[in-house]
Amino acid sequence: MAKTAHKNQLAPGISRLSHSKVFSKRATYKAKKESKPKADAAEAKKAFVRKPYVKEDLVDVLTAKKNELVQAAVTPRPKHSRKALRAPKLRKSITPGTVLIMLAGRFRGKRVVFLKQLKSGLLLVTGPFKLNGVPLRRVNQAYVIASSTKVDISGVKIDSKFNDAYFKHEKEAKLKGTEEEFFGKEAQKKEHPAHKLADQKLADKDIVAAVAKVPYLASYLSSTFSLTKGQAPHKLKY
Amino acid sequence: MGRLHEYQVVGRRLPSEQEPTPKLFRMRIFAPNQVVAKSRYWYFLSKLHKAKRANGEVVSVNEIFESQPLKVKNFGIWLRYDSRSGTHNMYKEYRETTRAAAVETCYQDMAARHRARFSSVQIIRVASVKAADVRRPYIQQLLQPKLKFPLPHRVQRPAKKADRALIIAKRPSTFY
Amino acid sequence: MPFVALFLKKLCLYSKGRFLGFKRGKRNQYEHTALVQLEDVNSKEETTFYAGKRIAYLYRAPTAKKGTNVRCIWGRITRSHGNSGVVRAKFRHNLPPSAMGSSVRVMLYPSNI
Amino acid sequence: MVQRSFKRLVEVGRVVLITHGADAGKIATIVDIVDHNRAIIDGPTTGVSRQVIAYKNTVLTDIVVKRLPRTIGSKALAKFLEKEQVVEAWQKTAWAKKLDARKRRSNLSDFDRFKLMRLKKQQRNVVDRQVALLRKERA
Repeated sequence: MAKTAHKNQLAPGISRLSHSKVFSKRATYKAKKESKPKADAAEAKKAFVRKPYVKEDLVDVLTAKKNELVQAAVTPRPKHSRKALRAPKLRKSITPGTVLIMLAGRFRGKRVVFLKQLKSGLLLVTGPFKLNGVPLRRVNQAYVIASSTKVDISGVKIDSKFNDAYFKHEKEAKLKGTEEEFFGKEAQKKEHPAHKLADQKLADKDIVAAVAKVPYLASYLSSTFSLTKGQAPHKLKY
Repeated sequence: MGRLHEYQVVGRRLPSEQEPTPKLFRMRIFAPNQVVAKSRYWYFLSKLHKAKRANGEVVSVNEIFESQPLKVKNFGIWLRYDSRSGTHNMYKEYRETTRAAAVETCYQDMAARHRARFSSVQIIRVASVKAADVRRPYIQQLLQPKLKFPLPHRVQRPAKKADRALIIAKRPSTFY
Repeated sequence: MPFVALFLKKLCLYSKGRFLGFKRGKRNQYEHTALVQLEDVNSKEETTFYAGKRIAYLYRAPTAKKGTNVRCIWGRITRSHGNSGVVRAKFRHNLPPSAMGSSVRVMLYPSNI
Repeated sequence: MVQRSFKRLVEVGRVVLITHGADAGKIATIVDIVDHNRAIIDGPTTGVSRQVIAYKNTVLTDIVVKRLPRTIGSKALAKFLEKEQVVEAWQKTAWAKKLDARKRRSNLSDFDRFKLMRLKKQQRNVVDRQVALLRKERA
């Protein structure tokens, strides 16, 4: 078997060789990729049963230079990634209550209120729905301009149930290949789940109240952002 | 060449048995830095006395700063320069705030008017001149008690390149 | 804002750029890098805002695909080019030379403001 | 001789607007003239330190501090400027107001721009209505 990094450690946990060095030494990219299904490999392992010792075998074993347990053929396995998934850092300009301008997607141009960052690093925002039709939603901060305007939501409590799992799509039953799909069964429009509607209302209530305190803020949030002629985005302040 | 500074360089011949305490020579030199100042010192000293770098030493080099760098003065500069056909002496006047600045404009002036480079110009003397003693008309005209003049043709340019427009609707007004 | 523009206000979330040509030397041309002049940008310092931004070249094709005749080549702004606000951009597929002089859309994302 | 047609002249006491460099946008006073290209300026009340500056980097304004002695010191100059109310006079000019408005405009946030748009709409509403009324009366 090819060398692994673990055999060449300077100190426990510290590899003598860099990742790229190890990669080139292992040279797994040289080995031909076998299209053997994984199940076979498992079977082969199972089939290998240690024989009871016989005298000749013992001699063989003692005189053998290589460990017979070592497999002759190298089947490259994808290396286990040691990188942990970490959420990207929140931009300094984004704090709870910041009015964000959405730059892409269905709600592009809309101005929304930032609530908090979720574990995945996505931002939890809300329109509020009543003002501009943007529901509670996750967005990537790369697709958002942080404005200097802030809605005072210090008194607003954000329900902890709004996590990444809450926004996951429910899997639909696979229609592909079935007769139903082929014969064009009327695609029925899915209703927005009632509990989410209620959640939206509850979550927005305090925010809408906070927005109403500042003159023009409500109509500001319900309007959309757009560049006009002569407005260079790099010269604008947001 | 960077901006000029004025240095005071003091040096002497190396002490010997015949001359245990040689005479010190002091010189005010205009040069971009101390290294050039020392070099120019030996250049001038070897012309004036029997001394050179091999048998001499520089005792001290220090910069002379202008005492009033925000006061305009009239400087007279006596100089000698080698033209293509011979050596000439000259007297020129400049209106500047420091001696070093006056010498710098002098070098620029010499290069512009007479194609004389730094190496062929030797500054002999620099002195601040009283208004009454100013000889040259181009300086005299600036010495009127109530001096006033217009800026007849000005094109205003934006300070930053970012503010510069490639196409403008109006011709710039150059008059005020 | 002009009076008419109020009524014709269209959602515009990109600024315009002009595809000038490819990166090149005196004799060689490198089609993998396009040069783009950004609108209202005329100094090198200003281009920093646009570094990394997505850029799209839209064009019309004779046959419709997915119900539209408009097609798009996406790219990214990689760095500035020269001192006058021109930038270099790399596209998924190199831009066709016929696109020289046409305008491209410079998106506001990925944003860092 | 000074021609009459030129309104702004380089002279001791002339207030200039600095257009380039670190002090760009500030005003200062000419204290002494070096030559046809440069002058010494000072602005003790506007945060401009005494310096030699090229006319190229300034614009002359209409304001002149009258009877200002040549090479006046900073402290005495400050007194002159306060007595003549130079800064106030400058701020009153349409030019200064325009510069100030331009600066403020460029510093407006997105929300500020929106509010400005709304207020302008309101203003337009009032003005247009009045104009329409007057037109009706005329007709």
